Amino acid sequence: MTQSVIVQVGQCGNQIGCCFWDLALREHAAVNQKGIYDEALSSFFRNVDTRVVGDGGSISKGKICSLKARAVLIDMEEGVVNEILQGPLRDVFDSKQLITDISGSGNNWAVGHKVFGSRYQEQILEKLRKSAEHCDSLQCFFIIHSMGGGTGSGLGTYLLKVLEDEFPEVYRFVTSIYPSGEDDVITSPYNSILAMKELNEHADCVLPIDNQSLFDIISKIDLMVNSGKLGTTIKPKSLVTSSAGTFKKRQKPFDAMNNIVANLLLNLTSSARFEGSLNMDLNEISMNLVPFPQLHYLVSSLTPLYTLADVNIPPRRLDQMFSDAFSKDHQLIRADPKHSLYLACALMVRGNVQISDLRRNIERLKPSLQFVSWNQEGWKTSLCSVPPVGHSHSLLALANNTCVKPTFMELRERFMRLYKKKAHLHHYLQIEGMEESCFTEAESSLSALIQEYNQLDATKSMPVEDLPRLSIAV
Amino acid sequence: MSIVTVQLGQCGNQIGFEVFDALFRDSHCPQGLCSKRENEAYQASCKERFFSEEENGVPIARAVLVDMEPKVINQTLSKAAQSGRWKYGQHSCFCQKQGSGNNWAYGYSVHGPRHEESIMNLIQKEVEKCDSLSGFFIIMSMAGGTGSGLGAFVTQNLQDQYSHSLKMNQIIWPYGTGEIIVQNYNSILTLSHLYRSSDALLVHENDAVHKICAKLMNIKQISFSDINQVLAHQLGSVFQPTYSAEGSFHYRRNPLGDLMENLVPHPEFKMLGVRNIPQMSENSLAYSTFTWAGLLKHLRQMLISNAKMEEGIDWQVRPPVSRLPTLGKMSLNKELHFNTSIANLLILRGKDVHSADLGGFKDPALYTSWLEPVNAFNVWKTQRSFNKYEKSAALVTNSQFLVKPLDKIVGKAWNMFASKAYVHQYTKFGIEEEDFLDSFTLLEQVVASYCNL
Amino acid sequence: MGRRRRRVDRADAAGALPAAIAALSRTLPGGPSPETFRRAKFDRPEAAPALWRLLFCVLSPVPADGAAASPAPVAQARLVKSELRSQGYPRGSLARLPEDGSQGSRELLLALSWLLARGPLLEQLLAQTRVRLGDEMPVCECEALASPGPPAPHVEADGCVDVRHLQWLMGKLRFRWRNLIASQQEQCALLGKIHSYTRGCHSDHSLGHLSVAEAELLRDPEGGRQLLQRLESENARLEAALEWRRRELVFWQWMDTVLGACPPDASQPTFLPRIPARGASELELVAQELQALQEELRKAAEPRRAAWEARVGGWGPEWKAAQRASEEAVRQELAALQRSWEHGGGLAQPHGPHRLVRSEAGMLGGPGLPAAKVITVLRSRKACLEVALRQLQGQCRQELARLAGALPGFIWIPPPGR
Amino acid sequence: MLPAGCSRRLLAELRDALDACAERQRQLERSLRVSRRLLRVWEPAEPPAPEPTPGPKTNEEAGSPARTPSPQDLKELELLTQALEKAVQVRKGLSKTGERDRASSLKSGSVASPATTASAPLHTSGRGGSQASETKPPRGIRRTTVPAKGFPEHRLLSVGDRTCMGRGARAAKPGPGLRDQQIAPSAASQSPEAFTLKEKGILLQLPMAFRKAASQNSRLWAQLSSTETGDSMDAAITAKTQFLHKMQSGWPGSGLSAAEVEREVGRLRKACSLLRLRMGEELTADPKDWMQEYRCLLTLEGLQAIAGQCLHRLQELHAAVMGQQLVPWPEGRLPSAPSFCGGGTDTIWSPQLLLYSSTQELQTLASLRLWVAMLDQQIHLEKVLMAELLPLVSTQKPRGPRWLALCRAVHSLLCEGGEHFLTILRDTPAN
Repeated sequence: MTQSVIVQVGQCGNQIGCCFWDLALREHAAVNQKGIYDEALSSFFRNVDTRVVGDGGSISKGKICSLKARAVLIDMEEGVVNEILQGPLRDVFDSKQLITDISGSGNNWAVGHKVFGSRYQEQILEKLRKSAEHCDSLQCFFIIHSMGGGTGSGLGTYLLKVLEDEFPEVYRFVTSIYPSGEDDVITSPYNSILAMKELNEHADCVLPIDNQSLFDIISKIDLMVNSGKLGTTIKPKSLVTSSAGTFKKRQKPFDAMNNIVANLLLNLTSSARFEGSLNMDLNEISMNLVPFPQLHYLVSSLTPLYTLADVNIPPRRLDQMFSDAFSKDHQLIRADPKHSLYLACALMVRGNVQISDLRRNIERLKPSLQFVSWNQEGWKTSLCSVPPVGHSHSLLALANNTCVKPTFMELRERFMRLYKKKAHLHHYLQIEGMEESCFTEAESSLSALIQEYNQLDATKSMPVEDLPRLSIAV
Repeated sequence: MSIVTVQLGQCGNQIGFEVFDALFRDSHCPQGLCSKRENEAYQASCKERFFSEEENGVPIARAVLVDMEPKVINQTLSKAAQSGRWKYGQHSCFCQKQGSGNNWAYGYSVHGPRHEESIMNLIQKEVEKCDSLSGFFIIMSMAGGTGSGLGAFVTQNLQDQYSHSLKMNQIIWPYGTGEIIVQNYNSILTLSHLYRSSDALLVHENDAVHKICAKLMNIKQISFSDINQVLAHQLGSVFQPTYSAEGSFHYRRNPLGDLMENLVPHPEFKMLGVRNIPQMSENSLAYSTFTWAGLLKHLRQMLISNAKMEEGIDWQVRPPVSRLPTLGKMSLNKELHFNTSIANLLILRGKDVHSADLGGFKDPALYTSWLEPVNAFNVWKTQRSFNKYEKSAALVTNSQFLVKPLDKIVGKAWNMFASKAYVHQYTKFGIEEEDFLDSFTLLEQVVASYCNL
Repeated sequence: MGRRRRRVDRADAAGALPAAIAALSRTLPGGPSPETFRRAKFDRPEAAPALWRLLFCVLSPVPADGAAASPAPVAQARLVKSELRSQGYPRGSLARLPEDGSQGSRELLLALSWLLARGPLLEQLLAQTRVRLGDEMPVCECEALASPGPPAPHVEADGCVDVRHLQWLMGKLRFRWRNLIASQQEQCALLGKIHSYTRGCHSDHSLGHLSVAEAELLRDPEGGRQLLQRLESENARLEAALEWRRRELVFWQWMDTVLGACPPDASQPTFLPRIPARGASELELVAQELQALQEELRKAAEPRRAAWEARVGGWGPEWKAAQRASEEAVRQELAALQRSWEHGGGLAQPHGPHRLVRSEAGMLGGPGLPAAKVITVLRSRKACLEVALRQLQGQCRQELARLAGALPGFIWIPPPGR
Repeated sequence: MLPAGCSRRLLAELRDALDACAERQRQLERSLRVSRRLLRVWEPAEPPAPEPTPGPKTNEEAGSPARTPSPQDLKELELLTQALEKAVQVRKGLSKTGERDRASSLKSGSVASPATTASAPLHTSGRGGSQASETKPPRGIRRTTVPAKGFPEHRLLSVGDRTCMGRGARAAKPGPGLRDQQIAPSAASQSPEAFTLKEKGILLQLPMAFRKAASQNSRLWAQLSSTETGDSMDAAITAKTQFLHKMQSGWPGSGLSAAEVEREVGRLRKACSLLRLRMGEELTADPKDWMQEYRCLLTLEGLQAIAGQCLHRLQELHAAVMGQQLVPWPEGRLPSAPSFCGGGTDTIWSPQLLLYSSTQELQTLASLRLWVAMLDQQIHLEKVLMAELLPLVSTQKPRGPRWLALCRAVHSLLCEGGEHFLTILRDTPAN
């Protein structure tokens, strides 16, 4: 089995990462009852004999001794990382996996990218190499960062290039948190658009997520829980927003939101980690969902957001899970895939669901969805037999859909509004290596991407026609 | 004679297990409805073909398991071991850590050459265990990356190294509504490569088997294991022993060779399908009786109306009155109502099998103009009943049954190819646009040739 | 010794002819009564059916096992006539005999004697029906191709066939060969086992192990008894054949008198006027090949000759000697090449049936042909044939490519070569 | 559709080839069946037609009492009964003839019926019979009683004597330590245990009568093959020549028979392929100096001359065929015998030994033989197909779909060995 390394950058990245490790441990603890270090565990954790000095203590088989996360934690402030190291997850990490600074990036992409990028390149590379050495078959780097700030956005995208050069065979999946419209960081449009160019060029897959959508989902769940209608039947800790709870007394405001993202990553990798009748490895994601190298932005949705206590679900409720996955309300980015054009769609199912359930729902939903003319049956499916903790089943839908375009256009608008006034520009241009062309190039890169989506959208209303084929003489 | 099975990829390994289990269970079923002696001979014949004996008496499947990731193989091995009836050889699997990612090119151009030696060594070891090797049975899907890409690579290698041994590829045709997005690309690459290196392509369509599970077997929530069991039943009904000739009580020595000689001598027509009758859940079976006349009447109509199962047969379809050979590609938009055969092999198992009247299958109107029924139709029989069915019939057909699905796959792949979507994923591993074009050309020809019967 | 025998012969002179004829009839298949020969001398019709039958047995391409039912007299007579004719039998009278098999015993006796006189007929017949005790493998293809009997008569499909039908049959043929190879491999594996399991069991030290037939006679005593009977009757025939050799002189002297009693055979045979297309086209096929070959050689040689002449114009006499040496060497080389097909000489290729004996590596060296040697010969032969086949295919490819080139509007896409 | 003449010829050729293959397969199947049976368990007493596969299936199975025997079952049963009866008769007959000899030395070792010997203990004195036959003069072999008497007295040396078997060579002679068991087929209970060849094959021994007959057989064959000549034989050869001469008189023919034409054409065909091969070698060779260049030239010219001679010879044959209306390759005989191995013209009638060292070597040898035969046939078919099909392709006028279809099929048959096929695309995409 293969391994993945999580690279969490910046405040947001580290907070989400922290949630992820918490959930991952919980999930494996639920599945792995015997305490044996198995293949599934090995994909995100090393088993280390702590008595051995240095890091020669990796154990490949047998009892679990001490699990270490396959992770690299990077932040240019100390706060969040320190908090993690003092928290309940402290044993999962060791100091060799951390890179911190004290100055922070000041919400400036250029500081993160150019200044810290070159300053920490060697150090980062060394940590990455180390983490890679611990894997016998490294398949994927998951980068978690935000787009609006300075460190996650700037240094996070800098990292992408470093990874591409150093590990060209290893996939780079990026989970990017996009700023909402009323973001409190004034320069976030600049940072995002500069980061977008890097994502365009150096990522294999990007899972864009925006804070607003996460917030809306949480509000909705809260509403449902508090309305009392469902309250009595909801299983404790079955919420997609629940954290482990065992470690913490009170949740912080962002914790619920971060948990959703952490769940996304768990579900994304579950079919690669656990058994199932239709496996889906990580390398199948980009193979199936990325028809053209640039169009690698995947809109994701997780259902159900909660599960009723009654585990023996009748088919209708199972079908509801599939319907929800395509609704606007369940997307992790503000987008409406149903009214946009699908290039490709993956349904990753976990738990007690069979192929016939999957086929039935595809047939049922297909008429209401629009697919690009050359990919009318653009479905990728997987069945993993291990459900998420506390659930009987779950679905992660990944869509390569033109519905991401509005987010990008809005971003560009906000950028243009600032850029026309040249507001705050000097903060960037004073950094060595930054020039105005960086902005124009980033803008045209984004425009080109939007243009590609436009062209695809233009085909939406056209009738689907077969193209003339090779003509056989006889 | 023995057959060495090569199970490739998740699909191939899952099906392979069910096939061996079905074969073993049928041959050890005490309810063969025949004499003890005959049962023993049947068992021995089945065993020689598909199992070799280990010292402690547990039969070992003549199989090589290949996958590029370990999960499925581990699962398959332990399932077989748990059955306690038979098992896989201790050193007969090959797996790696990282799969082919649904990329045919990765399976064919990266995994293939990289692991060629190890895989071929495993196969050779299995071959050496056979006193006499009839050929290879290669189970794979054509949609994914390992089964399809590596499968095509391995088949080609078998063709090079064992040129005189027979190669039959059991291919799983993906769901029409898509299970893998690049399935049409992977499929055309697989099919075109196998057309060059394999002797026969035995095709099972997921959609058809799925429907059988739903309609005939009455399964509500259909799992892959259900689907694979139906498939294994169909394969078993073809490859379990039958008498070598009319009136003989020797079992056929080389079913693979005889089947191929009867069905796939023409290089342009290598696609085979299996139809079974009756097929039903064990519960219903207890309340049903059958006559040969009834079974064969239905089976014949299934053949000519291209129905995949007994339910929903179109009884309006009749053989054409006069069959003028046509030239020039027949329009596919025009419904191909009547399914013209090139050749058919009928396999009858069970009570009073000699009394079955086969006249309906010997009608020249069923066949292409250039083959007489005497050349185009064959029947195998045995009195020993199969898998608890007192009487059962299987039909292996080389006919137009697959033209439409094939044409669809080629068409969809062509549409995608015209927009250049996903092509970069293939060129990355050395499969160029030229290779795609070669594949399209070959398969368009196959479609045209089948249309022009 | 010779003198002593001659005296014995003379002493036996009176009984010598009957003894010779008796030996002959004991050797021949079916053991015709000696009386038949005597009657045939006087052209008595009652001897005719037996002789037709005998000649049929002798001439039939299928070894007469006796198992196969002999065909009707008319069919027998036809085959005898046509076979004799094709072998060049010189007397026309035979052709005029009625085909119901009722007459012509003297003519038939002459024919039989003609066959006997021409070559080792008896030996051939004995060899054909030989009891095979060992596991045999012919090391050349002479025998194998003669073995399948006359093809079963086919209901020839009237008129025309689709070329796809030919492709179908061609494919079928390929599968049959492959099945044959697979079966043959199995046979070898089983033989190998039987031989090694019975090592040391054979009384004949040069063999060492049992053959299938020998093991089978132990396993199935009933069959073994029959085998022994056949072996002994063969021994009797062999002894008769040896006796015939000693006594045949007197038979030939007698045949002189039979021939003398015949009316002269004046007319030329006038039967079987039809020439099947096959015979002539067979010749044409070879002729075409040879012509094509000659043409290719001419095309290759002529420009070389011209270039050569231009170059060596002024070379001196010392060159002449070398030139002569070369010419002589080439002449000898080509003569050897020519010999290889003319009289079967040159290539000392193993030939005929061989009994398989398993012998440990390194123990080889006894009397017998090592398999490795045969393998070498066969390998090179296979290579030759493959080259020849590829050449023919290449020739066809060129021809078709030429046709394709002359046809606009179409693109020919050959199957991708790997 | 191909023209009728062409169809007929090609069909006939292909069917001949198919039949020849099928016949070989049948022969092979037969001998395989015997070999396989040998390697299975040797039952002490097997029915006369011991088959691996089901025999009659009527009364054996209590599990299906409702089944009535089918006509096929009955037929099979009847055949079996007949075979049994026949076997019993043969045994009785044999034992009768054998009794006379046996009676003198053997009282209770009767083989007459199963009942009498079923419980009879093993008789070591049974050796008496075989010993007697052993000491008889060789002349005795021709006595008709021999087959019954001494046969098959040595089937399996008893296990207890295995130590004496140390060297296989010695086992040939039954020494004093060996007990020769009487195992008549009807007295199988004397050797009750079943065994396989693998376990006890090494203890098998051929019966004396058989050994004698076999050695006599090989001696006789050797004599027949020996070319020793005596005066009388010389005289016989002269007499035969004279006889042939007299027969020939009055026959005006050229002396070429159809069979000779066949042989001659076969020779020329072989010549042609050898010449072509030599030419290929010469054309691909890379002459290093002028001397080699010159030799190459001479060789090519020489080959050309030989080809000319062959062609001339062929024309003579053709004339002979036409002039005399000879019918080489009459219907019903394989015309495709191109093989003519070129091996020994001197005839050795008895089989020689072929020594192999491993199963693999034997397999290589066998498959090579088949390859060669197959290639021979392929080449022959290729030529026939070329002769029939190429003219069709190059002369047929209307170059429509039919012609294109023919081209495709012909290309596959002639250029790809029938295994692959080409595609013809229209240059302009259809609407």
